[in-house]
Amino acid sequence: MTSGLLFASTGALLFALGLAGVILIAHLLRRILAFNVMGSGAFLILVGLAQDNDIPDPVPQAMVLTGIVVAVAATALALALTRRLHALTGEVELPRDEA
Amino acid sequence: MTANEWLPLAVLASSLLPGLIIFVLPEGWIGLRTTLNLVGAIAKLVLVGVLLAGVAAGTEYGVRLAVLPGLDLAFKADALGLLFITLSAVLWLFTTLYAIGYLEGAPHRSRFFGFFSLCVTATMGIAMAANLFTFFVFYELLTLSTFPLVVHRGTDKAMKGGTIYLAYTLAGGTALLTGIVWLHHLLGHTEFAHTGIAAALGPEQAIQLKTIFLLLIAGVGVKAALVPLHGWLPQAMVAPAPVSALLHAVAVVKAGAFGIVRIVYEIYGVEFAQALDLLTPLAILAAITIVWGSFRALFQDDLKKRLAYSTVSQVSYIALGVALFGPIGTIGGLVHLVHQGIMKITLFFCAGNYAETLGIHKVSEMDGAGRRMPLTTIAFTIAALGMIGVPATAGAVSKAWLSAGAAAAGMGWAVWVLWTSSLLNAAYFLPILWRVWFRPRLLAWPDEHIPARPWHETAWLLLLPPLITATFTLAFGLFADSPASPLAWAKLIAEREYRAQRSDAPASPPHE
Amino acid sequence: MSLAFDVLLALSLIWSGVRCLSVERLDRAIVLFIAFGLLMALAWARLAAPDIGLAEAAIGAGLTGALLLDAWGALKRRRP
Amino acid sequence: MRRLLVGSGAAVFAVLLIGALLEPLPGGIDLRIAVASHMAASGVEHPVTAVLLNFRGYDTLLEIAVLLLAVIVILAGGLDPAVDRPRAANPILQSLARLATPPMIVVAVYLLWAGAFRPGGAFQAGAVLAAAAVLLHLTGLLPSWQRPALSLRWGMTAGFLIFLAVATGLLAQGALLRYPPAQAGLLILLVEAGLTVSLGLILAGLFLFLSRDPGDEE
Amino acid sequence: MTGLILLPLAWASLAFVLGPGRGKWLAIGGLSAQAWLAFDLAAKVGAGGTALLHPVGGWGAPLGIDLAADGLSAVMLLLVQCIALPLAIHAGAYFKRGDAAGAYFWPLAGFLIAGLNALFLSADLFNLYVTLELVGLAAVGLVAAGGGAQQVAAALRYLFATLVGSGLYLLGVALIHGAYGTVSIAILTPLVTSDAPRLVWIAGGLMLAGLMVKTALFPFHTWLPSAHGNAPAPVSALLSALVVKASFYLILRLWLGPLAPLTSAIAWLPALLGALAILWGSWQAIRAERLKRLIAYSTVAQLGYLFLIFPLLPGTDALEAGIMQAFAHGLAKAAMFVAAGVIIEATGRESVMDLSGAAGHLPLTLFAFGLAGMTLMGLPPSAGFLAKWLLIEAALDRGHWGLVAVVLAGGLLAAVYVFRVLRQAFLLAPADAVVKSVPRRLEWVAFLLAAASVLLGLRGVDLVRLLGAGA
Repeated sequence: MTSGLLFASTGALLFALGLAGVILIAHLLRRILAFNVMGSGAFLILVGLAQDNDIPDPVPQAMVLTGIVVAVAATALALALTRRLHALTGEVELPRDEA
Repeated sequence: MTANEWLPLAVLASSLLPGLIIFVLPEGWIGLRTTLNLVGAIAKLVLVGVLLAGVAAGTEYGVRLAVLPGLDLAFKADALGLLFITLSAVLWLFTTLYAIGYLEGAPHRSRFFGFFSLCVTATMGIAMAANLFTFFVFYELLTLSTFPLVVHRGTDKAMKGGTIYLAYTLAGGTALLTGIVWLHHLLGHTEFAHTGIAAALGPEQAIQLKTIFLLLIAGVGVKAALVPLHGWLPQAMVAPAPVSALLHAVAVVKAGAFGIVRIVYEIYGVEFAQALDLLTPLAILAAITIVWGSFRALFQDDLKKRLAYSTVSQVSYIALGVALFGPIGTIGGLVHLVHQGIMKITLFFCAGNYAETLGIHKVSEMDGAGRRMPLTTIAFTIAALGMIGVPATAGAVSKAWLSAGAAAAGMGWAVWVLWTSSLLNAAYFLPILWRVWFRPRLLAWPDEHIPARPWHETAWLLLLPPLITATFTLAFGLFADSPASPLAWAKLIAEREYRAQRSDAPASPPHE
Repeated sequence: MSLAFDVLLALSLIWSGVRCLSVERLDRAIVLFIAFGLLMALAWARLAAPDIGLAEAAIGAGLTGALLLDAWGALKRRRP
Repeated sequence: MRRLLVGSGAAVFAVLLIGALLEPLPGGIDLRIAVASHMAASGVEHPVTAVLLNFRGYDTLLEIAVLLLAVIVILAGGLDPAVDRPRAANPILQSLARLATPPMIVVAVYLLWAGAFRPGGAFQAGAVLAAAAVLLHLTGLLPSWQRPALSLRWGMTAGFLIFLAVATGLLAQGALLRYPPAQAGLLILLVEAGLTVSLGLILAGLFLFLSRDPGDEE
Repeated sequence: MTGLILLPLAWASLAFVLGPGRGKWLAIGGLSAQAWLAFDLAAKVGAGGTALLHPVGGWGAPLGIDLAADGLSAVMLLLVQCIALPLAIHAGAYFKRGDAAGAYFWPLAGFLIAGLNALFLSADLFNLYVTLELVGLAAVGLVAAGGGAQQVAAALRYLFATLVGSGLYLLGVALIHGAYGTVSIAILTPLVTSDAPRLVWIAGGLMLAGLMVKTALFPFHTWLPSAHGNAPAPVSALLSALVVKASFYLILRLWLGPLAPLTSAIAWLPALLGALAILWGSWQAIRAERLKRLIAYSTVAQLGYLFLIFPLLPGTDALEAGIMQAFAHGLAKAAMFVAAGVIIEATGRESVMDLSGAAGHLPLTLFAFGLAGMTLMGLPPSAGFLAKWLLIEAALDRGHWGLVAVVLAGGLLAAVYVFRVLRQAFLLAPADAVVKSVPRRLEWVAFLLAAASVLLGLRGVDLVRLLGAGA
């Protein structure tokens, strides 16, 4: 197994872990962590899978760089909303939706 | 675009444009609103006159607009359509006059007259539709534009009536749509044609065609108030009187009956429908409706409800006429389309007058009304006698042709149905006439509005329309043989519908 | 040898990922997440992607970590 | 129950995915050759930078838009009238931070310049600038940002606008972002310089707009 | 073609520079120009009959990113500009100066529209991911802007849904890239075959699933009612009319393009979910207490129709039915949310039960609501009716009577919730009702959008012709 495939498989596990976390975890801050783990998994697969014989491919690398920046933007946004919700209600979890 | 193309569109526009403008008019601009209404109604009459002359001379009017590839919004003004158009256009004028008087000082009149005009536009579209698709478009528009009129009063009771109306008509529309798309799927088009178009399909599609017929008739049968789809009509009597006139005479039930005519003659074709064994069940359904409606009318104390059940019964005369295989029955059915409209609108106008002037809503409150409101009551009497089929009225002409048609088609039982119905008609109308003319008034009127000038029994705008339509009722009976009568036009239609399929058009009227 | 290191790295990634989502205390979770980010940076380096490594360390672990810690502080302080 | 379901679902998914990953794949398109053969025309020497700012520069343009958008969303989220908590003013830390700032700026400039031929570039440089700002804030030297002044709004947007202007201007070359090989290097440097400043401000903004403690009652 | 992307990016960022609450005229000017560009593009695509291609950077796929405009893209772009421009005019009157909710409306809306236009033009799977994020985050921002706890909670709910959706999509793109080494749709389409490796099947499933989450297809719809039901009226309108259509469009692109060889096995799944969406969404709309939530649930139901077409693809009328529905629903739902905004603004009440008398005070708005309702119910002559007609014909073509039944039942259910509102509005007002006056412009925008949704029904043939171009 090449290290590319090894990390891609790791990415698959991390993605599944993160996805389950986003679905199951109620605490918003932790949910944001889970989302980031999930994203990292996808990035690892993107680069790892393209890296079958140790010569780097710049195209997926550039894509991942783009992806990381987008993920940070999303994370910051999520944190801002979480803090806002907490400031308004004192809650760190989403309230139940109205019927 | 030639004149022959834009004339049908102009007929639509003559009520659509005033309607749209009226919608945005401020409530207080009564003068402009009234002007728009009347100008539209008169312009429409003029246009219809031009069309009548043209169609009698054999000109073809038509226009089409592609909506989807292979699907056209198409209009034509043919003899059959014009019968309905003329009826609606004439009655619209009177109903508008009546409504102006009836709603004087009432709130939300811009909204009312806006939808009123849309309603008539939809009716014109139904009459001029050149294919089932177009028919359906305007058929549904009619549903939508009448709903606000039915619930116009905004009371809980009005809402209940409106909701029931919607439930029936939308469900009916769904059935109709299913049938139309199915037919379109099988045939590739749904154009009306004198010989019908369904015969193009082979016998292996007979089951499908029968199912489609059922769906289509169920769809239009709701508006035509065929039993058991008639439940909305008595409930809708909560609407103001001009709206009842619209529902019962000008637009809604007529649209349903007219749809039955188009479907039987111009989609299936009478011959093919007969070959598929579709006519006899339709005739039986119509017969059941005729008897059941009359029977239920007997027990209604509410005047408008009694009239509503009477409509249920009378409209099915048209369906019966259509289902009687042969031109004589056709003529009877078609002419009744007009006659029933004229008579029933008179009755509703009068009922409105009783309610507005004296506060009378129930048959049991009508004692002595004839002496208080003689002109209204004379109009009411003429129309009621017409409904019963007393000679010299329009109703008698219809019934004579229908009976002859039934005999000619070998459906002797239908003659008995007509007789039974006439007896029942008499049984629910004559007691009213007796009460209004011969019973003395013992109590005060429930809610009397003294008119401004005491020598008028009520406002002249309310009085004039029923008097005119009552006159028509007599005229159409007395001068049925005149070339300008509805009967003459019905003969023209029957001649054209049958010319393609059968050789002999009827030359002489049946003996009464 | 290098494969063994990669396997170790992969296992640490998974471990830190699991732990940071499951650990009881939120502050520990965030610290574990930062560690996870740094391990990711290492992985990027192993995948011959130093650009991503740099970005991951600076943005993924650094900035995100700072944001998370700051948010955690805010949420904790206002806890009644 | 839900935990078990989702957990086992995720596990099954992971197993399936890994299984599929380990299957041999048909050889696909190899872009490494294409990248290598077009490096000369890209205006930079580092392949990742070439992809980021030239070959797939359009992705980057939209990505900057996403980042700018994130700041706007944070501002739009409705900031409470902030009570800026005075940070513990540790004089030693403060002087350290003061000392560290100039070298960090130098590092940022280096990274920006280096990006043309080795790992580095606008993102990393911007991140270092942002880190400097965060450091200054944490030591109490830089207050958190309240409401962005016009200059700050310009600063955060300038990089994106320069990029957008360059991309639009290059339409004259026949396509969006079509750098003429001769000027590509210079234009990319211009774009990257603008981006470094704006990214620094945006990334710092993500922290400094948020890092306030609205309604802290104490 | 590029102008449709560059213009909104430019006015959005400039509006941000101008500062809170500013940028209205910039936006309206930009959107007017965009509308012209969209019509121009539609004319070009329609006239040429082929797709237009723009290789960004001049490289061309697979090294560079391609923009492509065929009939489908052109139709979607028309939809966006035709709805965004009136909504901008509406928003200009809706948000008062100093209104926290409107402070950053213009830049957020600008980025949203830029993202949508970019999405409809992109022919590159990864670039599409970036546009999806741009659209998703801008939409979340619009929901959250200046809002109270309920709005923020709705935004967060929406944020996580959209992030999960794009995460799944991104993983799919990563796998596709791993398998084929490219993310260009045009190049992938001939490469993917029905004997593709398992990885590609998983990738396809992930992308479709992610996009379904973003389109709020039942049972992934749970985020939608709160997001669309709590945002300010112009935002709800943008979201319901356009944003959910973007991910649907992408599903369609993938389904008809690279994933076509893989989808025949699962074609019934989206249709089944769509049918459930219609039933469940309508039922919830019938029960909803608040007017805006009713409309939001109606969106859930109406989106269901879009997914009924998948078992009918590729075939006559199916794609046309879907796009007609998307277009009709877009216009009608925008009109409906705007109308609801007017009603709520005027009466100060949000509940359906409190609408009594609204028809008397706001006749034009109620008329607009009714017209929009016509489209949702699929009554003629609206564009919604044409969509229904096409869908039923396509279903009959394949003999799928079940789909016909669902479509017809959906229309009747829609009638129940639409008339639930109209009925209430026609009731006489309680004596103590206070009605504020609202700018007429707000009412007219609702009316124009609703009228467009109906009148489009008379020109459906043009839409269908354009759709056929370059397909």
